[in-house]
Amino acid sequence: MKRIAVIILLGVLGFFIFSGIYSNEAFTEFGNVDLNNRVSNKFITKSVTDENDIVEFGKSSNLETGSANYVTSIVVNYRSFDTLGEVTVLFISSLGVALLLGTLGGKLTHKYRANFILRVGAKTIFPLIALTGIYIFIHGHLTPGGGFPGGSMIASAVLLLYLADENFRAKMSSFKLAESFAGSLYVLIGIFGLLTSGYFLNNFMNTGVIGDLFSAGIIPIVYVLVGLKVGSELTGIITDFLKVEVDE
Amino acid sequence: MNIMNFIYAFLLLVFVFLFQTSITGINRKVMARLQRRRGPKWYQQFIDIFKAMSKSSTTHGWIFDFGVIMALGGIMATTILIPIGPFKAFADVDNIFIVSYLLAVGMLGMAMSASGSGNPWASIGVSRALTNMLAYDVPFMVLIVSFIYAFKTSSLSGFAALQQGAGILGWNFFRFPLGGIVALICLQGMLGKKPFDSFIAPAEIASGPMVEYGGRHLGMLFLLHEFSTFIEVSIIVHIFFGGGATPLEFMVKYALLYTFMNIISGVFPRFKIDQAVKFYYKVPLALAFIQGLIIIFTGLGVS
Amino acid sequence: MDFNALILFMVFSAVLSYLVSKSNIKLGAYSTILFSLISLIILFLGRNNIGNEFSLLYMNFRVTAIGWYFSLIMILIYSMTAFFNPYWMEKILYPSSYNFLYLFSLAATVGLFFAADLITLFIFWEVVVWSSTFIVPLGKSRKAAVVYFTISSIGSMATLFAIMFVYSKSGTFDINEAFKFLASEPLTATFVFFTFITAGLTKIGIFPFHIWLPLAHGNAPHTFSPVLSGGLVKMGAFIAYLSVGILPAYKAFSTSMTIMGIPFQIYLLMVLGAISIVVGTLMAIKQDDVKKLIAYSSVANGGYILIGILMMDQVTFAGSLMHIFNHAIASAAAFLTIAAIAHRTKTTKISELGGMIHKMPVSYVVYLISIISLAGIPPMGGFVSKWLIVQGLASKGLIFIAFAAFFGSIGSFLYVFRPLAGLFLGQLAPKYENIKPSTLVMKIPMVILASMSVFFGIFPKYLLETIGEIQTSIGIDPIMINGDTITTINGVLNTNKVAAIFGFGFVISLMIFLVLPKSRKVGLMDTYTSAEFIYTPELYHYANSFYAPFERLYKNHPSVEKFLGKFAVKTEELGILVNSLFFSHKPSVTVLWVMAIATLIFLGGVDI
Amino acid sequence: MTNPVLLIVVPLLLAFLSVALKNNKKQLLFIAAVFNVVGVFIIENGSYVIGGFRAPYGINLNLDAYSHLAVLVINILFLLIITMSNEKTKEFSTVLLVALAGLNGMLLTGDLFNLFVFLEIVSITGYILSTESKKYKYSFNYLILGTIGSGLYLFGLIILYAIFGSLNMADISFKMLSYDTGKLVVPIFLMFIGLAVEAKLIPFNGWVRGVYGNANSLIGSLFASVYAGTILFVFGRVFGQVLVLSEYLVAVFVAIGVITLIAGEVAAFSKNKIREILLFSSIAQSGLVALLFVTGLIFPTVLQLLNNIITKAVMFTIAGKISDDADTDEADKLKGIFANNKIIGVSFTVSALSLIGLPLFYGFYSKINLLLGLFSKINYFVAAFILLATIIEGAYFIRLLVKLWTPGEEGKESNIKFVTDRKVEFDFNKKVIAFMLSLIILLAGISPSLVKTNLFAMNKLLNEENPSYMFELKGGM
Amino acid sequence: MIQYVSIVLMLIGIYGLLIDRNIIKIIVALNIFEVGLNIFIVSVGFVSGGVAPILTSVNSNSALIYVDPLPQALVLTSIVIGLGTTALALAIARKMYNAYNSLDLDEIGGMDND
Repeated sequence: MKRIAVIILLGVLGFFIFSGIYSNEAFTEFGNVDLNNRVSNKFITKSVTDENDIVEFGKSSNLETGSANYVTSIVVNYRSFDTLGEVTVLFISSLGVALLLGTLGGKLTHKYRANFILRVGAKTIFPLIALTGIYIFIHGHLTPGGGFPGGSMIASAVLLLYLADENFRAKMSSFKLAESFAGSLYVLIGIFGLLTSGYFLNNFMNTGVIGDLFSAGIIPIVYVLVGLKVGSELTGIITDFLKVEVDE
Repeated sequence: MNIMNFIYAFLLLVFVFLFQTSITGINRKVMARLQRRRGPKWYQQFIDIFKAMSKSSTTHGWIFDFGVIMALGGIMATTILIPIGPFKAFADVDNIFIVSYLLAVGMLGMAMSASGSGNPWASIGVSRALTNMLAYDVPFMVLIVSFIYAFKTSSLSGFAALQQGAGILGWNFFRFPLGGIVALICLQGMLGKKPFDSFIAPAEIASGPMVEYGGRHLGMLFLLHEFSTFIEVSIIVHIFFGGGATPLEFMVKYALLYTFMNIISGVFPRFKIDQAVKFYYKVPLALAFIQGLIIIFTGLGVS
Repeated sequence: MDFNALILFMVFSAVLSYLVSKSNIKLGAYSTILFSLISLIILFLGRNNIGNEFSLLYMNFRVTAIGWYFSLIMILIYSMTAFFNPYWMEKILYPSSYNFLYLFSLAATVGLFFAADLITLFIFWEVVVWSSTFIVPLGKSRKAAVVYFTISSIGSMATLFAIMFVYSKSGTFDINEAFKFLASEPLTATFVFFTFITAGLTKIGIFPFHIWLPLAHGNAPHTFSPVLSGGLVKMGAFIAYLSVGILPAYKAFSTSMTIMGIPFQIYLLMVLGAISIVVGTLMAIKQDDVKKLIAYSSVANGGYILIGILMMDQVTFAGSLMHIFNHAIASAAAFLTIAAIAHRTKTTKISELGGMIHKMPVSYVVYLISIISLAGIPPMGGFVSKWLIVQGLASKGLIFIAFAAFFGSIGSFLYVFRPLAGLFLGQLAPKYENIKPSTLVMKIPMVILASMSVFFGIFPKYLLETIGEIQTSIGIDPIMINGDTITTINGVLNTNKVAAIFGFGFVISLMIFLVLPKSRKVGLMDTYTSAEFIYTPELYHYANSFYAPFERLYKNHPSVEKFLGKFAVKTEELGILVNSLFFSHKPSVTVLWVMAIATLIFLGGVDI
Repeated sequence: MTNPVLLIVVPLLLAFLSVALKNNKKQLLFIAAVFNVVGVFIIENGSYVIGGFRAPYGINLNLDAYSHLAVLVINILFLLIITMSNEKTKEFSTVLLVALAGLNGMLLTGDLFNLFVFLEIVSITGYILSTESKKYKYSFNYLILGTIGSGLYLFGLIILYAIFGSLNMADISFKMLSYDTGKLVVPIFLMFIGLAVEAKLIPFNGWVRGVYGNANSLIGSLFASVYAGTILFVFGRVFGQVLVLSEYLVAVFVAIGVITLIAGEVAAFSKNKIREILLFSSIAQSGLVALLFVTGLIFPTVLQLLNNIITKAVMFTIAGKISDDADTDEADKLKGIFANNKIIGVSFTVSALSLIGLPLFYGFYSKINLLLGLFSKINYFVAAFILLATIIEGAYFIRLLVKLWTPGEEGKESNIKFVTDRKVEFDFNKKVIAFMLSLIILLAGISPSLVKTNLFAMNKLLNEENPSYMFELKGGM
Repeated sequence: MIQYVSIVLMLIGIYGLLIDRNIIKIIVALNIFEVGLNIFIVSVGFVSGGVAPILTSVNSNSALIYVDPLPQALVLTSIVIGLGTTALALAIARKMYNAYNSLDLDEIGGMDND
């Protein structure tokens, strides 16, 4: 009975949300978006500060942002502040998990014994996954991906090790140090921008030619830091979750 | 206000004492005849008073004495305010409110003295007397207010003067019959006559407020009783029966009214105190309001 | 001396008194006497300040005749009561704060009466409320303070609404200017009139706001009850005065329906005043606690004051202003005597006391005079003021109001006599055999107040002349007084003559008493007991349910207290409902609310 | 140093560093708080873009009179609160640093999505802080509701983005002026839900009772004063200045505000525990502030908001400390607790009286101003409801104060012997700061011109009758 | 279509929040809600015929029609935030299980049973 009532309520609500959204002609229908009406228009032509008509891959240089990946240009340049916040969210969540679970002292014991293939395979595949992760965040400005996927990959590699070996323990202190270091550096880069050009998180480096690995100014640097930070934070979360309460 | 006023006042007091005590004596006789007794002599009341005064007495402390003095003093002061026909000891003091509030001093003094005796019976009597007062005074005062509104005066002689010259039908009692009935019912309460005499109630409480008195205290209280009776009946005579163009007219009216009230009292049983209150707030108060509204809104009987 | 200096001095003296009390509480208590007396003298001598205007911070003041009159009463009551403070210092939990709040609330009342704009008025109003709120719970009841504050804030919030409303319409806070526009807008004026006066009604204790008086007056520290009853209640009268005097009520309501020449809006409030008289009287009659009894008598007397002020005419208004003074001193004196008794006996219950007259004769006499004045019996001041009020009512033919007035005034004989008989007279309980009379310092204010009651009863002209000036200053005919003869349309009153006649009667009576044979003094237990032998004075004392037959008549009366109590319970229940409806440890409850509300709102706001 | 971004990033930097410098966490927190307090006096008004990209393309921070006042108050209060409850900050230093950054971010940001990010940061710090009481079910409730709320906010925001093509506050505000806002009921109300959950508006605030009701001195006062203050400032920014509301929505929001106000006061009236009384009072005040913001009143609302958060900082600290030490916060069991803690008692009393809005205290000034504002907008009914709420508020606060000050049985005189035997020792920091705050309340009440003219940002708010947010911001675009 | 589905997904998530008493299920429901939301965000930026917003040697020109990159950037943030809250929620859920020995909110008990 309760379920039916809830379904009816949500049905009605959904109906109103639909009609509220779609009865509004200004809400562009799916797929009919005209970017000229949106701020993204300028992100595509990278002409927020300087007017550019057309940006060409491998040719245009010294643009306001040098990332070939538009999403990355937004994430790390136009809306880099959001990303700093995002990193902070992750940081604070992992800190919260650590505060909640970090005091537990016990170890989670596997119900199974990892077999040989798993153990060896995991150890073999770990560097490959980690390397792929690093690749992804280094090439964040060129290809899909970036600091977050890369970092997650690194963390997943660590998770694999945990799954494979119940005695494995990540060295949390070094991860913490990395986390702290990466986060601080991100902020310091921002402050450096502030000091040199008056804008926090300003892209104070030469952005180079679009499409080059060494281009896009601070974007790769920031993405590397983000990758490191995300990797170590997620690792921290995983490690904390594997702790159990000690029986007294 | 000079020394002559005070001499007049003194003479007035003496006169009232003689007059009222005689009337009381006569009324005792009348009552006795009604009850088919012979009754005492008409001057028996004087004898009672002087006898009490000459006897020895006990006192329960200074408040017991002071209360009696204050009571009698207050009542006598009030008596001085009452005009007898056209005769007034002092001018401009026969205001009805002054009279009724000054009357309260005497009541309060007596009540204080009674309670000061330390006898709970006395206190009970006082409590009943005061309750009774709350019952009868309010309807009467409502009536008075409407009269003041109508006649633009609040002095007893003023009321009386307005009724004179038109014969018996000029009396307020006949011009405002409802009010007249209320006034008589209230007078019965003021006088403490049956059916509203439960605060003295000789048969029920040992002896009401007076239980502890004897000798000179009792004698003074007898005096007080005479004076207060005079005041209460006079008020009604002035307001409802046209007062008196001459002192004699006033005295005749007074004597008749007082006797009439006494006779009524002779044929009634007694209300319990709460019954009395209920009665007063049902019948006389309602009548008083009706009369008041008639006077204020229709002016019927005013001119 | 300028009055802004006076107000500053009073505030400063409050702080100083606090500091002095911190080092020596007794000294601090004496400092309250000193400071309030100094203020009284400054105020009294500073009468030539009337008409002056001055400002402090953002507050503006204007010294008016009526303000001066009210302040004088207030400081008088405070300074007289202050004489009792030294004896309660050990008994009060926070003596220094008490002293501070005592003087501080005094300063605030004076500020209130001199306020030139509505905001200043409201500020001081609320300051008095909260500063006195913190004194009340030092006494016997915590609940009293809460009820006091709540009822007061009902009033003050209504008044604040009116103030803001008037401001939004007239654009000024100045008391004299702000209300002017109402003269031509009867509907708005009705609204403003009723909301603005509410604070006054709550403070005077007009039905149905009267319930805080018995609680707060009855339970406040004994030294503060006189101030509450004699002093602070009168602030309400001031607001009532502003509502009919400054707010052009009669002018604004000139087109509305009238009852005996009184606009029905005002008549309605007069009916409330009348109800308060009746309710106050009936409730006072059945009280066993003297303080509560006097508190209910304040309710009844508040009714008189309100009615008189609302009449705003030559006679009744004068009577009302005079009654404010008379009631203040009489009620304060009565409370002070009770305090003096409580100081020795630790109780204020009539049924627990008796025969105090033999131990504290001065207190008795003072109490007697005050209650005679309260009941309006000549030759005390209360008589003159009640006489004026009754004359005024009669001249307008307001018989229903007059009925209440008479009921209250005769009923007052009943309730003033109850403590007289039960507490002062009757049998003295053996446990009080050895108590001492009140101290000299306590006697000073009691005697002063009592003699003032007598003095202004015999020579009311000193008061009525001032009142006449007030009446002239606000544009109504002053009360006619010639020598000591007060003349109204329907009658005259010469208090000297009445007093002289009373004295004459008394002298004759005394002489009669003295010539008659001496009597023998016997003990209180030596009485006629219908042949029973009784040895226990406590049992031989009639004080419990003194008016039992009469009380029985209305024992099942409907009660505002109960109603408000129920209301409070309902509010709490509503609060619990809010709790259980909205607050849970389950997210689903709130999410459901969110979704339901969203659905509801989209239902109304989305075009489909 | 004039760029307000430092108020956000310096605490953030120290937060990151504090992971490495474990032993000096507490000092870092203190340094950051002091830095921010000093900072708010140096920063200059204007629009600051991040990364050098002009608004509305880049994110900008907007420091106008309104947000300047907000950061000023919030940072000072933050510093005072962590100083007051110094002994409790160690464990949560990093969280508090992040919270400080997030709070400043919320107040300063000029971008609606950036606001969402900071809102999440602040919420998450809130979830973490709320676990301190070990009442996990309440933290869980808070987390779920907060997440749903911010999810709905984001939902609404994205719809707005789809319509207006921008996330920048000023840009959206500008575009909304020439738009029929009656069609935006769904997105705006969804955003409203998101903020209402955090702003404690009934019925979106099911988490409040569990979380506030069990918070200790540090966390309770942080929530009730700093967090609540920030979210309400942001609420005022978004719904009072940025979004153009249709009449329908204004009516709805005012109704919700009034319901919150009355229901909150009524619920507080029914409570006996100090913290619950205070939390329901906070709810009511939030309702009041929210409805005033929606009505379009800025200056008086800000005054009232300040009144609420300053007094709540004092009262929640005291209430939290009492319940920490005495193991209960039921007023009936704490009779006369102030008899032995007079300074604390006076501070608590002054705060409570100011909250009720009694004269001579700062609260009166704000109450008068808000009434003046409402009357000038002919909002008589709202004013009447506010006054009604004041009556209830007065009743329960006086009841509480009377209990805490004057112990005694009914019918007996208040006496020291009735004082509860539960002992609470207040440390020096709490005494000094609480007393100082109550002095400020008193001073501001006696001479409100201090607030009006001397508090620089206030003056500007007062001068602009209807401060139009977008025009001030256009410089950044 | 995908947009409609996303809204329905959100409603399903809310349905789960309303119905479920189990903490873990509530967290799952929350995640469903977030997924729906994220899909909605991305869908807002879709342009029919647009290409992924990355300049490559194939799509080497900014004059091409790209889908709106901004919602994609936003959704990245949203996802990460969702991840953070989920992690925290799970941590709290574990603590709750330890504290109350149950994952059922009804069994854990009401407001006033502390």
